[in-house]
Formats: sequence, structure tokens, C-alpha cells
Amino acid sequence: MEKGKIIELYRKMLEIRLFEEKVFELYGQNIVPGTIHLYIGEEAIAAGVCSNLRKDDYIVSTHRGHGHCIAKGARLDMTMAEILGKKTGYCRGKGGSMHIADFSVGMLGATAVVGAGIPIATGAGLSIKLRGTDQVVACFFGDGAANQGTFHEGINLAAVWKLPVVFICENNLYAMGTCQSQVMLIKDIAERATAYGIPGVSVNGNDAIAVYETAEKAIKHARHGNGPSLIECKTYRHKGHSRFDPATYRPKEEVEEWLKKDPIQNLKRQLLEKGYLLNAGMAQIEREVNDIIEKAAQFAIDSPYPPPEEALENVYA
Amino acid sequence: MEKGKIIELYRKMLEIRLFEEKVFELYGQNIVPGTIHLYIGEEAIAAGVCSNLRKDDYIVSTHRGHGHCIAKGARLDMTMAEILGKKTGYCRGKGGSMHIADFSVGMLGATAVVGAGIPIATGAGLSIKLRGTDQVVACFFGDGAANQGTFHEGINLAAVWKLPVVFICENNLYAMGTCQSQVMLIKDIAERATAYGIPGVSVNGNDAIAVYETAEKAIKHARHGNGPSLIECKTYRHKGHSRFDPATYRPKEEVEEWLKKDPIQNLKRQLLEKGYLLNAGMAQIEREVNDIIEKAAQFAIDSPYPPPEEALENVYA
Amino acid sequence: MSMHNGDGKMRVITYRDAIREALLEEMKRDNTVFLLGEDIGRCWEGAFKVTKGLAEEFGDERVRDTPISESAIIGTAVGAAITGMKPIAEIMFGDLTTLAMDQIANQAAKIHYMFGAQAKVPLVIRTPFGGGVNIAAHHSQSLEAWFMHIPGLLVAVPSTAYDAKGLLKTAIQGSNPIIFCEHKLLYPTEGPVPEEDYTIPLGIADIKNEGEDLTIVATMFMVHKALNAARMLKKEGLGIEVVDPRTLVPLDKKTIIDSVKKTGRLVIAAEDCKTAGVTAEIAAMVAEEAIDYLDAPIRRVAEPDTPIPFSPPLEKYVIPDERRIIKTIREII
Amino acid sequence: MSMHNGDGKMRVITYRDAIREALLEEMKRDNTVFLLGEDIGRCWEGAFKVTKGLAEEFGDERVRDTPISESAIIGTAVGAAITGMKPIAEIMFGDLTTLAMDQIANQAAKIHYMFGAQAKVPLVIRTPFGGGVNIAAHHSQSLEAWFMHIPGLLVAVPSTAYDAKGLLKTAIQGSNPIIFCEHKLLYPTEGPVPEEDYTIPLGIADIKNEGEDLTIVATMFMVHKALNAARMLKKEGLGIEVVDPRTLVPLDKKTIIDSVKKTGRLVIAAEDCKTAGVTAEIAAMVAEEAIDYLDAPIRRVAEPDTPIPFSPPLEKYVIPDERRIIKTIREII
Ligand SMILES: Cc1ncc(C[n+]2csc(CCOP(=O)(O)OP(=O)(O)O)c2C)c(N)n1
Ligand SMILES: Cc1ncc(C[n+]2csc(CCOP(=O)(O)OP(=O)(O)O)c2C)c(N)n1
Ligand SMILES: [Mg+2]
Ligand SMILES: [Mg+2]
Repeated sequence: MEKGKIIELYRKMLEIRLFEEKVFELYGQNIVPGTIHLYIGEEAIAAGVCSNLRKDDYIVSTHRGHGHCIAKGARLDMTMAEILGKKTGYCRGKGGSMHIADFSVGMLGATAVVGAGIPIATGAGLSIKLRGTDQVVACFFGDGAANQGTFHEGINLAAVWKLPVVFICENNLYAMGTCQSQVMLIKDIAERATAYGIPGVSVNGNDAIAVYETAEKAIKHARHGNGPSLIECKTYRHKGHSRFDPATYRPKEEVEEWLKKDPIQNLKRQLLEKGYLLNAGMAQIEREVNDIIEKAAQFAIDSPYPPPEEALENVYA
Repeated sequence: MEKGKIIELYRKMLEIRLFEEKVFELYGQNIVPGTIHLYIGEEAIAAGVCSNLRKDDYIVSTHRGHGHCIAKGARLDMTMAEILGKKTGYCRGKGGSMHIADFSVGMLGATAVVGAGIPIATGAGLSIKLRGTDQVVACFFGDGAANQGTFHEGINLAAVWKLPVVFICENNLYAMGTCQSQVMLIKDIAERATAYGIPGVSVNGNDAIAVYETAEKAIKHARHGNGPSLIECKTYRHKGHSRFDPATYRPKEEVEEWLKKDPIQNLKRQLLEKGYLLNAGMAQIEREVNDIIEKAAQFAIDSPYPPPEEALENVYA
Repeated sequence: MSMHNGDGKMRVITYRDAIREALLEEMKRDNTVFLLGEDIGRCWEGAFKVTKGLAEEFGDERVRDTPISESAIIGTAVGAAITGMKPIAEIMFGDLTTLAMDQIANQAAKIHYMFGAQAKVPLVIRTPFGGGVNIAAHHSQSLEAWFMHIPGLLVAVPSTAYDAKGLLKTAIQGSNPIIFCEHKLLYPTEGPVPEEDYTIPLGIADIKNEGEDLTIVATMFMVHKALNAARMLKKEGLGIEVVDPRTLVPLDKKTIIDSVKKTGRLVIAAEDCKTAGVTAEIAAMVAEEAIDYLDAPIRRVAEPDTPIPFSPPLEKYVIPDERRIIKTIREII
Repeated sequence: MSMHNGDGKMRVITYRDAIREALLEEMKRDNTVFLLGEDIGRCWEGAFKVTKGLAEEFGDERVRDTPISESAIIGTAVGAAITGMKPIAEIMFGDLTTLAMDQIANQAAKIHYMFGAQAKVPLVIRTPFGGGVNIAAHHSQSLEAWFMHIPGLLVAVPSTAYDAKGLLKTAIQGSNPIIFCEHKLLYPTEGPVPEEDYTIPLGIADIKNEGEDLTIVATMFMVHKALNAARMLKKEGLGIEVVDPRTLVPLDKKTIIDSVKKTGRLVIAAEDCKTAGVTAEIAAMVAEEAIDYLDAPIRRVAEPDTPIPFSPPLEKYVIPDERRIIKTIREII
């Protein structure tokens, strides 16, 4: 990976991190309605994967989707506005955090039903094949989603039809309070690729460059008409599952160990070591990112709620 | 396998074959309502598996379930009566061919929804575990069912909870007109066991002794508390999928090749070669089986239909 | 039977062929239209042979056989629909929509709304409902009411070849997800269908028989039973108006209410289970909006609340027929 | 609030605790009773903390955390139920029953019938419905009407701690599959619950407030809004009778009809989408069986036919409240 790309990757990850920290701060102020699933700790995956994608490529996201949005190029202000339920949000306030989408950058939407996005991604892949373009779909989902019937049906169908879809399992070891070993006997979810006759690979999801390079291969494979693959990214969420979850079900040592593997600190260290960035450059990026996030937050806060009657609009097209 | 057992196995298979031929004959006479899925050609599987089961063990069946019923020890007359929609049938005419059950011998029922029996079998396994008995469940389903979400969810759950369930995929290469290679990239469905961390094995489903021995191992494994396995039995149906299917989608040579592999002729040859049975013994068994099947058919034909108002009974227990 | 408005020629074809023609014409017209489903391709051509010849005509890429994966069939169709295609998904039996309810109700129907109108979901789901062929509880249900209860989804319930073709073409040309309910026993029924191109707008009921004395609102196969009942009662001098809504969402309330205003009596006949079924919504709507025009209680003709039994005399007993319609009419006339 | 008949002491506890007590008591009474569901065990104790402490009390074998496999949760429960156990399955959000509809509607509900009464399916499915907490279209629906439409399934819709405990105990002790609908906003609500053992039979409505002028049949959280409305209107001298059916299947038609006979006016209030919803069936039933006692049109208070939007002002707009109830009452009084 070349220097400029790595720096871009770093900036993207930082954007996600600081965005999520801002969301966290705002919900401390009680202005974020509903629940929230933060992506903190998993930034390398969305950023690493999406850095390989073109604007006309697609992604399909989950309940933990802010990072995917940002990585695919959605605007921070409209994303934040949606999370706050404002009229200026991507979905005019109708979707919120768990149902955010930006079709203008190929972000085909989050779904709050775990695993439901998988066959939808297959369908976007089919659409690409039928239209004869060389787009690619990246489909994100969690370890928990890998036990849904849709995982099986959706990936199998993409395999059989050789569709350009890269299935990315963000294995953060837990689905709410349920750890992976409670709900599957295998260690590497990538092994499930065997069942569909497609390539499967596990990668350190906290190593942005590793994610980038693994995704690069799979995306090329897909773009060249060789069909889908399954990439498992091992990672960890720094916070609880959702808004009020103290995540006490996770052993302290495990948490500490993983906090040390922070993907952003990781990449920062590498950038400094390789001399790609000096401390000053780092600081400047942080300032810039902080700045746009503050602006995004302010935009969201200042935006009006949609008028109530809009609830009745857009049921049908 | 000892001689007596093999002869019993042969008799069971013959029972199934002649029963199904009788069903075929009766529907030629237009007295079998609805549709029918014959088991002809696949007898070695039901018989081979169920010969290992105790009466208090369970099986879960499919739309192609007559063979399973008979192999588990259901009465031929009540089975035939149900298929004809008579009051004397196992389900008093409410279920018919696709929804037949005999709880008195542990036959927990057929379901006409492909794949739906899989988690139900898992549940029977859970029940065994919770009740602390050493029963076992055998769950039959087709190659087509292996692409249902329930296959994935049901087997995974049985694996995680180490339940005493043997999953038996009757791979007859087709699901209606759809051949296996159209809908999955792998050749051996047994490979899917890897995804759940359980043993998986493919066996010649037309070789009754091979099926018996493979099932024996898996059933012991389950009975001793070591959890589920997946057995794929490669087989072929001699007739079309259902009542009116001429099955012209199958290449002639393929059909011919498989007809040569008839599981009953196979076993008969072995019995004769080994001198376990002489031609006279064979003929006698055939006569006996023929006889009980004629009686069963006559019983079914002579039985009355249920009175119409019974349609309103048994909605709730 | 309402007449076609154009002045083109009519031919008599089956409901099955009418549907097939609609598929064929729309696939020709618009190459983003494609079909997917179990055994719809050249090997089987649909469990009810509706897609006969289409794989030959359009190739396996546009007439796609799928694995037995109902959830993935609809999910895949949703994904294709939001990215520029117009999928028509077949679920082999209506009873099996149960396996795809999340994709239908939570994804297909809600995406346009949830995402603030960023995406359209032009998706047609075709599926056969109904009993009468002795295939029992898992292959005989009528579940239209569930789909009426899903905001964002349209529901078509054609009863004739003419309606089937015209409504299906409208559905395919539309921008919304729609469940297109067919009835197993209707496939072989015949009716006049124009040779020329035509469509029928959604939400326009058709008065299949005019009458002054009582209104029957009937759907799907029950329309024909209602017409038979009307014919029989005509001999006694009773004028029964048979209103076929043709689509349940949108529902043509006005035509129904106008008919009730005229006759003062209402029977609603649908084949699904009575409780919380199709007949419930129509009865409730009239009780809310036109109760003052009623001269008698509303009556519903529907299946009793039982699964569909297998045995012919049992099945016959639960599926409402002309006798039950007539008996019900006599209760309030 | 109807009073408990026994003479034991009452305590005030939450709806959540009432449900938990029922689970606890029945698990103690009958060791074939067990729980399964996502995150119901010791790590999380239920998304709404209903199963708090139960894994500690009964162990992980009887309080089983499952993978995120809704279809397998219900299917597994069905398999256990037909082989001697009494499973209580939790589906974390009612919206996700869509993923298990085949197992619920085609297997659990039909097995007893299809197999000619050879097997019983004593299965309780607990799940929370309802909106009001800004978690949008996939976590806020009320789908009770779908379940009413499934023959073979029972449907409970408790609105108070007292009803929840008594009905749940009956459900667990019963022999049929039942969907036990809870409401997210009811969990923290408090009410009197006897200390001693009690059960409430299914199919007996409770008159939560007596009145002479108009009947409101309300369910779940809408019962409380109806009671508020009744209180407000009382100041104007209007007597509003609030009837809570408590179970939708079986439905206590008699109590509803008797109330309508008394008041002559009927409003039905439920939180689900209006079309083909809970209110439709109740309105239709009255229009069929008691129309002559009505002095005014029936009116339904329900959600408009939209998905549940996320943004607070939007969500507030679609979920029916006291103001809408009162406005609707005024339309017919
Ligand atoms: C089908 C379904 N079941 C349950 C839930 C409730 N739920 C929301 S997120 C979640 C855990 C998902 O875990 P995973 O897929 O690993 O993603 P993560 O939250 O760890 O990113 C659950 C159970 C849901 N939304 N959808
Ligand atoms: C879920 C579901 N989808 C579709 C059908 C229609 N159908 C009935 S049998 C069948 C093929 C089943 O194939 P397989 O599982 O291989 O069993 P086989 O018939 O070959 O024994 C299909 C598609 C169904 N009954 N259930
Ligand atoms: Mg996870
Ligand atoms: Mg097969």
C-alpha cells in the first residue's frame, strides 16, 4: 500500500472514531433518540474495505452502520442529522441510526434485522451481473448474523450465480452478551465459506492494512467475474453493544488486551515509524477531522425536526 | 452386520417398495387425493437408518415420507388409510401423505415445508437432553432442503448444544426439476458439516448395508452424548418428483445408470451371493410382503371417509 | 363481467396464460424485468406452468431457477430492485411466504419509507393461494390479509384472466412492491382478454354483476362462487350485486360503499380464515364509513378458523361454496 | 381495574416483574418448563430484563441462550413441545417473528390438527411489540392481527401486571401454542398483583372502567390511554366503558357485545396499523353480531398505515394517543 493511501485510510478511521465519540457525547446530552450501536474499535474494517471501492460500488450495512456510511463517503453532517432524527438527515428522520442509507454513494442502507442485508447484497450483485457493469458489492455483517438462515441462503445464492459480492463478517466476538463460542463450535467463521464452495479467509480486523489488502484481492476477484468470497475480520468493540450496555459480561483481561490492539493507535504507530507522518502532521489531521465533525454535529443540532405530518409521506413511491 | 438383520433390512425395503408401488397403482385408479411423492429407489436409506433405532427413538420426516414411516415401524394399513384420506388413517384424514405421523412409534411427523423439520428434530434432541434419556433423533431431508435457512440454523443449534440428532440428507440429486449442481457449488453436501464443527460423511445411499453401518456409528455417537452428525446418502428417485411429473429433465443415461443401482436388487444379489437366502426364501418374503400390503390397501379402501364436521375438531388441544 | 374499454379484438384464454402473457410482454418491453423462483425455468416451467416457454424465450439469465431459499429469493429480489432492476419473484406456494416474511414485510415494504424515499422497490411477488386440490395444510392457505396489514406493500387479487393480465402489467410497470395473489383453481379458468395492450389501474373495483337487493364483495375464486350464487338467486327475483375489489391495497372503498348505499345489505366472501381475515377489514371499513346505509347486519363468508384438512370431504366442508353464500344471503334478506 | 377474587394480599409490582414471577413460579412447579431465546441468560437477562435472575435460579440448561436464529428458536421449541417439554421461547422483538413465521404458523399452530390430535404443542412464545421508544421501523411494530389469523394459535395481550402474570401462568399450564404479546412501554408500569397463586382464564375480557355512554375496546398499552381518555371525559359527564379483551384468541365476544348493547356506541383502539388489524376483526364481529344495538358508526383508533418512523415527532404522530381517542369519541357521541 502506498503512503498517500495509508494516510487517507488513517484519516477515514479517525473520522469514524471521532464521529462516534461525538455521538457518544451527544447522547450523554440526551439529544440522540432511541438506541445507538457504536463502531468504536472496528474502524479498520469499514475503512480498509471501502478504500478499495469505487463510488459506484455498493455496500450493505447493519445496525452498527455509522462507520460503513462514513467509509463509503456519506456526508458526516447528513449522517449525524439522521442519527438525531432531523429533517436534514439522509432519510429525513424516518430511518435513524439503524436504518441509514445514502444511495448517492452506493450505501444501500442499514437494516436493523440481523442478517437481513445478506440476501439484499446478493440481489445488488445480481443486478450488477444482469446490467453487465463491473461494480462490486461489499456486504457487512456481524458474527451473530452468521447464524441466521439468511447468511446461508444469501451466500449460497451469490456463490451459485457467481455474483460480485464480498461478504465481510465483522467478528467482534460478541452478539450482544453472547460470545461466539456459545453459539458456534468453529473458531473461524471464514471456514463456513467451504459450505458454499467459495474462498474464505480470516484476517486481523484491527490491522487496517491487512484488511485493505485482503479486501483488495477479494474485490478484484469479484470485479473480474470470479464470484463472491467471505472475509472474516477479527475485531472487538470498545464499548457496550448499545446505548445502556455496560458490557460486564466480557472478562476484564480480554477487554484490556483488545483495547491495546486499538486499530487507530496501530496504524498511527506504523505511520510514525515509517515516517509517513510526523507528529505535527498527525496533529493537523486530528484538528481537521475534529473540525468537520464539530461542524457536522452543529449542523445536526441546528437542523429542525421534520414536521409531524411527514410521517404519512413516502409509504408508497 | 449379521444375517438375520440383513434379511430384516431387506424385508423392510421390500415393504416400502411394494407399498409405494401399490400407492402408484391406486392413484392410477384415482382414489389417492392430492399429490404423492414416492420413495421408490431410496428405500435403503430409511430402512438402513431406522434399523438402528429403538422404538422410543424419534424420526422427523418430509413430503417424501412413506418410507420413513414404514421403516420406523408404523402400520401399513393406517399409513395407507391416511394417504387415502380415510378416518382410519393415522391423522384421521387430516394430514394425508405430506403430513403423516405416528407418535406411538416415535415418528414425529412429516412436514410439507421443505427443511422445516430440521429445527424440529433439534428440538426433539433438546427434549431428550433435558429429560436425560438416551434416545436419539434421526432427521431426514433432501438435497433441496440443504439450501434452506433452517438447515443452517437447526444443525448449528444441535451442534452447539451437542444434541443427539443424526441429520440425514437424502441426496437424490434433484429438488423437483432442479439438479444439485444448479443450486450449490459443492458436490458433497456432507462438507457442510464443517461449518458447524460436527462430523460429516457421504455414503452410497443405495447400499443398505453401508447406510446401516454409517448410521450405526453416528447414532452411537449421538446416544453416547457426543452430539450430532450429518450423513449424506447419495441416491436417486426412480419416478418423477410427484404425481404428474414425467421427470424429462433428467438425462436418459443418468436415469438408466441409476436404475441399475437399484438398492433392493443390490441387497437381493448380496443375500443370494452370500447364501443368506435362497430363491425360495426370497419368493416367500415377497409373498408375505405382498400379502400384508394387499391387506393394508384393502383396509384403506374399505375404510370410510371422516364425517365432514370433523374438519372443525382438533384445532386446539 | 365488465367489458374492456378498447375496441380491439378479444380472445378467450386461461388465467394462467393471461399471467404468462403479461410476463412475456413486460419482459419484452423492459429488459430490466426478470424472473426468479424455484423451478420456474426450462426444466419445470413453474409448479403451475405459468412460466412455460419463458426461459426459452428470454434465456436462463432472465428466468432464473433458484435454490429452495425463499428468504433469499425475496431478499435478492429486493437488492436487485433497489439497484435498477425490476424483479418478479415467484414463491411456489403462498403458504411459503411465511419463510420470507422478514424480507417482504420489513425490507421490501419498508425500504422506501425508512430511507426517506431514496430508493424505490419495484418488486412483484407472484404466489398462488387457495385450497381445493387436496394438498392440505401447508399448501392451501389464503394469507392475503397478512399482506394487507403491511404498510408499503400493494396487494392484487385478480379473479379473471382479464383482470390478471391487466393488473400484473400495471404491477410490473409500477414502482412499489406488490404481492400478486393468484389462485390455484383459477389457473385453468378461461375468460376474454384483449389482443391489444392494456393495463388495469390498481384500486378500481369491478362490478362483476349488477343487482339492487344485496351486495356481495368477493375476491379471487370466491368471485365465481358469488356469481353462481347470484345467478341462482336471480331465478327467485333477487338482484345480487357482485363487487370484485381486484386489489385489496389500495382498496376501492368508494365502489363498495356506493354499492352498499344502493342495496343496503352486505355479504363479504373470501376464502381465507375468518378471524382477522380479508372479510374483517372490508366489514370494518363499511361499519365505520357507511353503517347508516345498512338495513341488516353485515355477514362474512369465509373459511372457519381451521387449518385446511387433507381428506376431500373435510376440505370441501371448510372451503366456502355457493351453498354457504346463498344460506348467508338468506339470513339477512 | 377489576379486582382479584381471592382474599390474599396484594403488592404493587411492575408488569416486567409480574411476567418474571409467572416464569419463576411455573418453572418451579413443573420441571418440563424451560426458557430459550437470544440473550435471556445470565449475561444479559433479556433485552428488557424480563428473565433477570432466572438463569441463576434454574441454571443454563433451563434458561438457554440461543444463537440469532429465530426460525430455529421456534422450530426447536416445537420439537421439544411435541416430545414432552414445555418450552417458553422469547423472540427479542415482535418484529422478528417474521423470521419464524413458518415455524409459528405452519408448524406450531397446525401440528395438533394435521396429525389428527396425536401431538400437543404446549409452547409459549413471548415477544414485545409496540412503539414509543424511537427505535424505528424494525423494532416497533404491533403484529397481533397476523397471529389472530392463524388457526391453532392462541393470542394473549395483557395490559397490566395483574393480567400479565395470571394469563402467562395459564398459558404455560395449557396445552396449546400461544403467542404472549407484551408491550415495551408496559414493562415498567406498576399494578397490584396478589401474593398468592392465581391464574386468569383465556377468553375472559376485563371491564377496566364502567360507563354507560360509549364502549372502547382497547388492547395492550392503548388500554391505559383509553382509561386516561375516560377519566378526562368523565369530567364532562360522559361515561366511557373500557373493555380489555386480554386475549384476542379466544376473544370474549359476549362481554364486548354486552357492553355495546348497553352503550350503543363503539370505539376500538389498538396500536397496530389500521388496515386488517386488530380493530378490524373486532369491528367486523360487532357489525355481524350486534349491529342493531349500535346508535352510531363504529370507529377505529389505530396507527395509520405507515411503517414506524424514527424521529420523535414523527413517531409521536403515528402512534395513537389520548387526544386521538377523545377526538374519535366526539365524532360519534
Ligand atoms: C434477526 C434479529 N435478531 C435479533 C436482533 C436483536 N439484536 C440486535 S443487534 C444483535 C446482536 C448482533 O450481533 P452481531 O451480528 O455479532 O453484530 P454486532 O452487534 O456484534 O456488531 C441482536 C441480537 C435483531 N436486531 N435481529
Ligand atoms: C420451503 C419449501 N419450498 C418449496 C416447496 C415446494 N417443493 C416441494 S418438494 C420440493 C423439492 C424438495 O427437494 P428435496 O429437498 O431435494 O427433496 P426430494 O423431493 O428430492 O426428496 C419443493 C421445491 C416446499 N414444499 N417447501
Ligand atoms: Mg458481533
Ligand atoms: Mg432431492
